[in-house]
Amino acid sequence: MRDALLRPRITRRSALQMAGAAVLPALIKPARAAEPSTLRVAFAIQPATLDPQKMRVGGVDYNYVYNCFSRLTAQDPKLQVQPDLATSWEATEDLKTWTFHLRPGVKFHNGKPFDASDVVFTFKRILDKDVGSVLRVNFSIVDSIEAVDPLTVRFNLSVAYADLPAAAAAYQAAIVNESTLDTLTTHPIGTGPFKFVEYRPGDQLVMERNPDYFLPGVPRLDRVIIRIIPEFTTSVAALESGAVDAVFDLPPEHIEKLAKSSVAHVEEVQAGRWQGIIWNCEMKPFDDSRVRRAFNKLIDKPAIAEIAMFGHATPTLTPIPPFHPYFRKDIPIGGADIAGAKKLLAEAGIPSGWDLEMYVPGSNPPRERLATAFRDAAKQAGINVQLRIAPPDKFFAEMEGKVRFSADGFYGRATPDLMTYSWYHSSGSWNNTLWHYKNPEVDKVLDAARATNSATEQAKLYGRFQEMLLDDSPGSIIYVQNFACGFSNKVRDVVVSPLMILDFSKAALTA
Amino acid sequence: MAAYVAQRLGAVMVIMVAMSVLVFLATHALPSNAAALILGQYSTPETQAALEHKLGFDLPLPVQYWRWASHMLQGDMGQSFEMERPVAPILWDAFGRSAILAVGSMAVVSTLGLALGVIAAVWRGRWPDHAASIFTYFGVSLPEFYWGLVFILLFGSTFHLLPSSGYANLSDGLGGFIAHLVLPVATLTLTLLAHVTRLTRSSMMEALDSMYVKVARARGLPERLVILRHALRNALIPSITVLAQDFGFLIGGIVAVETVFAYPGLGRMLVGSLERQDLPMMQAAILVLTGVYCLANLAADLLYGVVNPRIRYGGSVG
Amino acid sequence: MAVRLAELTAAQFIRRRRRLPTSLVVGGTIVATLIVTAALAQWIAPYPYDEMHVRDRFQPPNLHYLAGTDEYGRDVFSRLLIGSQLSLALGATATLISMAVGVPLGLIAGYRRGVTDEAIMRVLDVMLAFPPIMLVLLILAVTPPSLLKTAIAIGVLAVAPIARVTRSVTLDLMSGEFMEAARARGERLHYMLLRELLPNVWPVLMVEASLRVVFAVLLGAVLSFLGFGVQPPAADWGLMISNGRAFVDTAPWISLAPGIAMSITVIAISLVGDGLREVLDPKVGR
Amino acid sequence: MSAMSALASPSAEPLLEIRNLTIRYREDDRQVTAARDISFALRRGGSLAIVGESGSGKSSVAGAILDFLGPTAEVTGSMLFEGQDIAGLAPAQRRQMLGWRIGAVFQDPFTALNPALRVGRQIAEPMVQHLGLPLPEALARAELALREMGIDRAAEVARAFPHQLSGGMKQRALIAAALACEPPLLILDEPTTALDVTVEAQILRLLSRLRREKGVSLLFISHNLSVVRRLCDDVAVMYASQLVELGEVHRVLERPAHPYSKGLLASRPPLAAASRGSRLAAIAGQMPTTAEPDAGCVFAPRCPFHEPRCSTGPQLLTITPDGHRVRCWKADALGPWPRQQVAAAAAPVFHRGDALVNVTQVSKTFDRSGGLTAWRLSVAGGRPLLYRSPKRVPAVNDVSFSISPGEVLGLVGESGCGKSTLGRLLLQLLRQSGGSVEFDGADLARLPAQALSPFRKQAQIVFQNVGSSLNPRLSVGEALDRPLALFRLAKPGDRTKRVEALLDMVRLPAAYRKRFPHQLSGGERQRVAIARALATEPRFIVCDEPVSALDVSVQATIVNLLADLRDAFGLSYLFISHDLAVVAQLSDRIAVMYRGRICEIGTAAEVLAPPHHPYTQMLLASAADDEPAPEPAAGMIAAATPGGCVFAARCPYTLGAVCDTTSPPLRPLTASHAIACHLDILPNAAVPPVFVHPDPQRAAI
Repeated sequence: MRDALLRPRITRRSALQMAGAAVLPALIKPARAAEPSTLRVAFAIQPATLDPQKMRVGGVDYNYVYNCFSRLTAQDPKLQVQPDLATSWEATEDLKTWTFHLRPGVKFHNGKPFDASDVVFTFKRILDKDVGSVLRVNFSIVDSIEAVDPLTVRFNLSVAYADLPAAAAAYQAAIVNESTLDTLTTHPIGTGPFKFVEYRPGDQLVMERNPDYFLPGVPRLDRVIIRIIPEFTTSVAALESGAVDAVFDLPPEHIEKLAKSSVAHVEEVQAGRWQGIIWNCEMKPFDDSRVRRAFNKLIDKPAIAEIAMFGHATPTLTPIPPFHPYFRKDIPIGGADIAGAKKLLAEAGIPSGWDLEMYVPGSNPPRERLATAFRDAAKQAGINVQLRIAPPDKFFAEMEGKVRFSADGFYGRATPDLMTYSWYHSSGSWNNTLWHYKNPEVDKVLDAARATNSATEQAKLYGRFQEMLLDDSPGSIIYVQNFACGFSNKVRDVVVSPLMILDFSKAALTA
Repeated sequence: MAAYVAQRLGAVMVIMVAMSVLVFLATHALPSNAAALILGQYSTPETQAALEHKLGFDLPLPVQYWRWASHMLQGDMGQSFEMERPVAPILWDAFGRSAILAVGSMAVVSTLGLALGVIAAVWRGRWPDHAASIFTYFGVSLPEFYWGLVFILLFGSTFHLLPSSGYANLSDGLGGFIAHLVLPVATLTLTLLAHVTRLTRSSMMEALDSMYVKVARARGLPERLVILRHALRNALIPSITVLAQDFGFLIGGIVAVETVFAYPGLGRMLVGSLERQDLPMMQAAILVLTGVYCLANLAADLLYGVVNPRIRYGGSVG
Repeated sequence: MAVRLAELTAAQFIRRRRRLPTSLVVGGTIVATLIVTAALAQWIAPYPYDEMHVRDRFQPPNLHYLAGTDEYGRDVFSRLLIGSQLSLALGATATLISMAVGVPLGLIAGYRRGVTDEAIMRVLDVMLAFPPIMLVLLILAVTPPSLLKTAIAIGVLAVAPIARVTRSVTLDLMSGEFMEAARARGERLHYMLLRELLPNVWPVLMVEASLRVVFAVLLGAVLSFLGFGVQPPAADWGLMISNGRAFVDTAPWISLAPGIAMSITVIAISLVGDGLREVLDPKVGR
Repeated sequence: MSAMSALASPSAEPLLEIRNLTIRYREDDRQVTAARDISFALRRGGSLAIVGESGSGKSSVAGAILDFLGPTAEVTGSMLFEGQDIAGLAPAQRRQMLGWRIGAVFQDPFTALNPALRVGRQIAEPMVQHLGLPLPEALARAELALREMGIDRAAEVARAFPHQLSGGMKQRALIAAALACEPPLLILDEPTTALDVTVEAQILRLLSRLRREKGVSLLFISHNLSVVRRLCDDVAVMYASQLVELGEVHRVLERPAHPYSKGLLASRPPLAAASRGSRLAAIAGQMPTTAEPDAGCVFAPRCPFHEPRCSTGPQLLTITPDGHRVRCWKADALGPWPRQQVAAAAAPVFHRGDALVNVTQVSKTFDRSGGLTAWRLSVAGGRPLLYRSPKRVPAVNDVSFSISPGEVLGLVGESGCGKSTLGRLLLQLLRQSGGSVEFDGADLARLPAQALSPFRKQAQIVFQNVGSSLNPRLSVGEALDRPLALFRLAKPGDRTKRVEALLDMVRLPAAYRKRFPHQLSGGERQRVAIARALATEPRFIVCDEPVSALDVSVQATIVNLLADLRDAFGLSYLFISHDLAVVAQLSDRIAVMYRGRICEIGTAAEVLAPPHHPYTQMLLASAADDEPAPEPAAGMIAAATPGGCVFAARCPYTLGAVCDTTSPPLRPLTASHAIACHLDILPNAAVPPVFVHPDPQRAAI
């Protein structure tokens, strides 16, 4: 079942990858002596900050952290939790005490050895209000954290929590060293496969091979350069002309052209990143469930997915993506029911010709198309939607959670709990930012799901959850977007993860 | 001449002060809450207030201005809210790259524009004139970013002749350095050329129709000398002012062109900081760009004074 | 002063009576056509500008969709027509705003001279000291975008140049003896400005206005490109280009059509400006 | 003998011979003929003037010789220069002759020098080009050439840029450049028209000397017959693209044969006080721009001697027995040009006591660097950081006079002397810096601007510049209607009638109401401007150079019109002009102004007759200069010492210290005549003695 994570038609990775780890180091080494291999990858936006704990937006920031830092745990492309700096972990029966055993002999890029104190420091930093890490909420269940010995760390939780190892794989939980805090934003020091070399804002971020990386045989590349190219027309042209070797996160409108290219190709995976429409359930008229139901009826998810993403997306019910084993395939996603929506609106006393402002964070054509497509549907139901497109940062700082109606989208989270709890539990932080949805039944289901270690139990609970939200959902999760990247045909063995990470540690370039 | 220089310098100083006040007020009128922006989604009113105090946002505006302006004068542009890095090194880095682009474009625009203008004026009403005017008409008929896209498609994507994005360090080789500049410079040139060409054409025509050119012809000078020594020398004087004006348009063009060509310069930095409401970055970028424009105008004024003997040699003889 | 009227040679005599310049005729015809089509866009357009035909997405130009369809299956030609309203309205509104402020300022500065003149001109100097795009970006970054605000921002930008042109023409006219004759009659300020000066400033302002419209249309497009312009699904040409640029390889007509439309418009307005200039100053044209 | 020189003579080969020169301008489908079948010859060392009014085609002839007419001109006929037909040469060869074989000097010295090149360089240019001299040597020679032009500080002038020189100095430099390669022919196209009368006289003397010393031949283009007399042997008169008369200069000026020549000479006012009844002879109508000579004599429509026969066929240029050429079949039978005379009104007597306008010690100082720009940031230490640059220019300085009702006061002076400023002070278009202006007993300075309305109605102004005196956007009717509406002088229904009456007063047809200024000729515009001034029914009109921009024949009709109106309505004028003869024609009294001060004032007869103020004498001498006299050293933009006599720096009679330090007061000689001068014995001759070289210390160039 979990194999469905990767859509088979897309990937063109071969058996070479499997054999690679054993054979390739020997093959590559002489070549590298002759000419350092540099992989240049284009990102559309520049890293906002180099401080892992302070990162707020995914994309380039996460990728930089992924390649320069390590976390306690990591998630593989199948979303399975794997060892990183922690080699193993276990929890007490009540799931309230977790112990992580650390990898010995790991060194930071500046030569300092890594030990449990770094983990303690990092998590204390995450929990520090003044740092303002977005991860603080996820870890607010942590009562205390202690270094049992240099290679053992213990987390004491206030509640039972089964997903702590997955939560520790968050990029904001990248382990930093206290002594390098001063230069964290200018010259960060991590333990990852690549060392930070330099960052010229607006231009590029250069990383080089970490020869002391704790996994053998990696990385194979000498350098990775993250080039900032805001225009995809430009970056695609650069890929075709060989000026860059990869383009991160191609928008759907650029996939088709590159798919036909003779020098480059597209690798596309289904990802958990979702986009949808948000209404604030505490604001009129969305406090009326009839209006919420009417809006749900207006939305033709497959049609919008087609318009917004040209088919490079899958309609979904909740943030749990359709390729997830807990996704309820038996619940029909359905199309638009304009007549039904009209009837409900009339019942709720919404007049025809109602003007509604819809705020949309810009710089994201799919999201703008989503909003435009919705506007078209709403028009048929007699609602005049005016789009208000704002610069994303302005939107997130000033509008998100403050306006009654908006389009929005979030990166996929690693576990069903992380996907849902914050958004739908009445104490959830995103819930209280976005739509203020209060449903004691839902709270009960979510609390139960996070306190059990049994997969069947969780599947049942999350299935129930998806059913409950079908009609009365506070905002509509319309689809999950595929994650597609362009690669030069020279590039081998970049791991494209549905978590929107390009793992360059095993990557190589052929002549 | 000394009085002229002093007067121009004084004017520039006054304008810079006025501008810095305007920039300061305008950016402080931004409704966004800087502290909330820095602290992110999980900030509390207390942490915001504490940060506002730390940043001095709770002080009266004149005091804030004074702090900000005096820091600016010392070259301290503050910390980027977003990157938490000092603005100055990032800014000057980007500035240097933009300056290369700007100087390159101005050099091409001025030589090509003057040459085209002179050619059009000398052969007025004939095919070189028409060709020049059609060329320049097309150049200005579309905004920079459009030409940029066309160029990328033609030279970068279709023919793979030139790099369509980015910037190469001079230390990495002259070829790459120049190759990366060709398309952005060509784009900027195309859109700026018309102004210079047309003005040079009309001032050149005015010069060619002038009495002193008639008199120079009456001295039996060959037409080449009449054009180069007599007409051009005078026609160039107004072109200097136009080039300075164009520098302002160039700054606008650079913002768009840097975005299209992924050129890591000041213009892109400015747009980014505006989008992210990164106050210190924004203020510094605007102030520097405006200051550069002022200085360009000052330079043009001074150059104008140097080439124009009326200003250089003020009074009458005797 | 004993300077006589320059002897009017026969060649100049001929020149004075030349027919309308070709540029003015051609440009004027195109501009007039554009204005008429823009005004009648709602009736000419084959489809509503925001009507989606999802099944007909990315259709190249054909008989049903004269300029093809875009990524939503909307008719590019219809959007072009509606877009001409926005682009021309932006150009016209911005220019009107700058004229409404700049012309009176220039007239008063030129007429009053002295301290009034100085005060006005120094303020304008400060405005001119900003690189053109900076002012607009600043205004638009401060507040959410709208067409009117874009127009105001671009209009504000042109106040200083318009006021300067008006002033310099006014100063020229002030040396005209008909102005002194009017003062010798004791005419009031409003008569001097509106009846004696304005009709004479007007032709030069028309030339300047044509420049400003062009500038506004282009700057509007740049702002749309940078994301500070009008809001979708409005069909402003700049926004159409900006949105279409992602499909420039696969569906070039989406960005090409508004590009060509804008190019034609800008060239036509420039031609009108040049033609007017030629009429005013025969030297330039030849 | 000299008359023969103007013709193609088989014996002595002329330097320049023009045969059947015809010039046409074509553009699109239209065509205008600028010169038609022109033939004349200029002997070596001779000098020929081509005289005519604006648009007569005289400049086109010069342009054709210089190959300056451009692609729209079509030139036929032959131009033999030194025996070679230059019309057939390639453009480059013709260009090569310029500056080397043919020098040229043009009308406006203010624009003829390249502002970006040093003067010496521009003089040296032709020597480098044609004589192959290295630049330094050419520059050295340029300096010598400037010295030859009578410039003292030649080295300094050679290094100067044009804007640093006065008009006369520029023209000297241009002549030096034209003569640098010592060409045998010098073409002068109105070389003195843009200059002040005293400077004009100096330039003419210079040219006369150069001609004598260097033997250069002159082709002199001018509209001014009296200027021609001083320099030329022969004169050719052009009218409507035709040569109408050609002959020896004294013969043409003293006994003109063609009616047009007669009219042109007659319309020039004499330099003498005129009686109230006298009027100038005038040529009615205006020159046609597209006359076809095949239909008959081109002058016939304006000719008082016109008969039906004149219009039947083309007029031929016939030779009179004394070698004169005239294009008029009845030239032998013509009498003098008819002179208009008005019933001589008794010379009015004016009483100082009941003055209409009374000006007392009025002064006006312009702050040339007005406004905020006057504030300078000081870079030098010791001064306050901000200071105001002191650039105060006195334009009118302590002037007093009065004008009685019905009286005309003429005001004469050169450009920049403050006469126009004075006129505007009288009308309160400028406010005086000191002194008082009274009108009809009321002190205007004390009235606020709003209260001036009754005064504005009674005092009006007519301007010089016919190009800008009327608002180009208003029709004649609108322009004349406005004062009527403003002062409510006629009921709205009657205003059209009143406008037509005003047009009739200035002898324009009522239909002109609908015309716009660009549809009028210069003379017609000036009539409309006069009508506009008359519309308010004023008692006093300032006429600020009302005829200076007009051709001689038109000038006469306007002067006559002003005289008629004065007599008809009992108007008072302040008649401002640089032209003493025109002023004398119209004025009861004359005031002479120099540098903001009145140096002489008296009745017209008193001012024109000795004794004179030295400056008046200089003006008279320049205007009446018949014979080439030795020119004075160039002293053109002398700065007056503050506090001293304003004329001291140029005065040939300066007494030294007293003139430099003390400003002379106006000293009454008679009840009506006063002169501001320290001299006890004032110059007593109309023609000056040999001009004494002024004190070299002060002789500014």
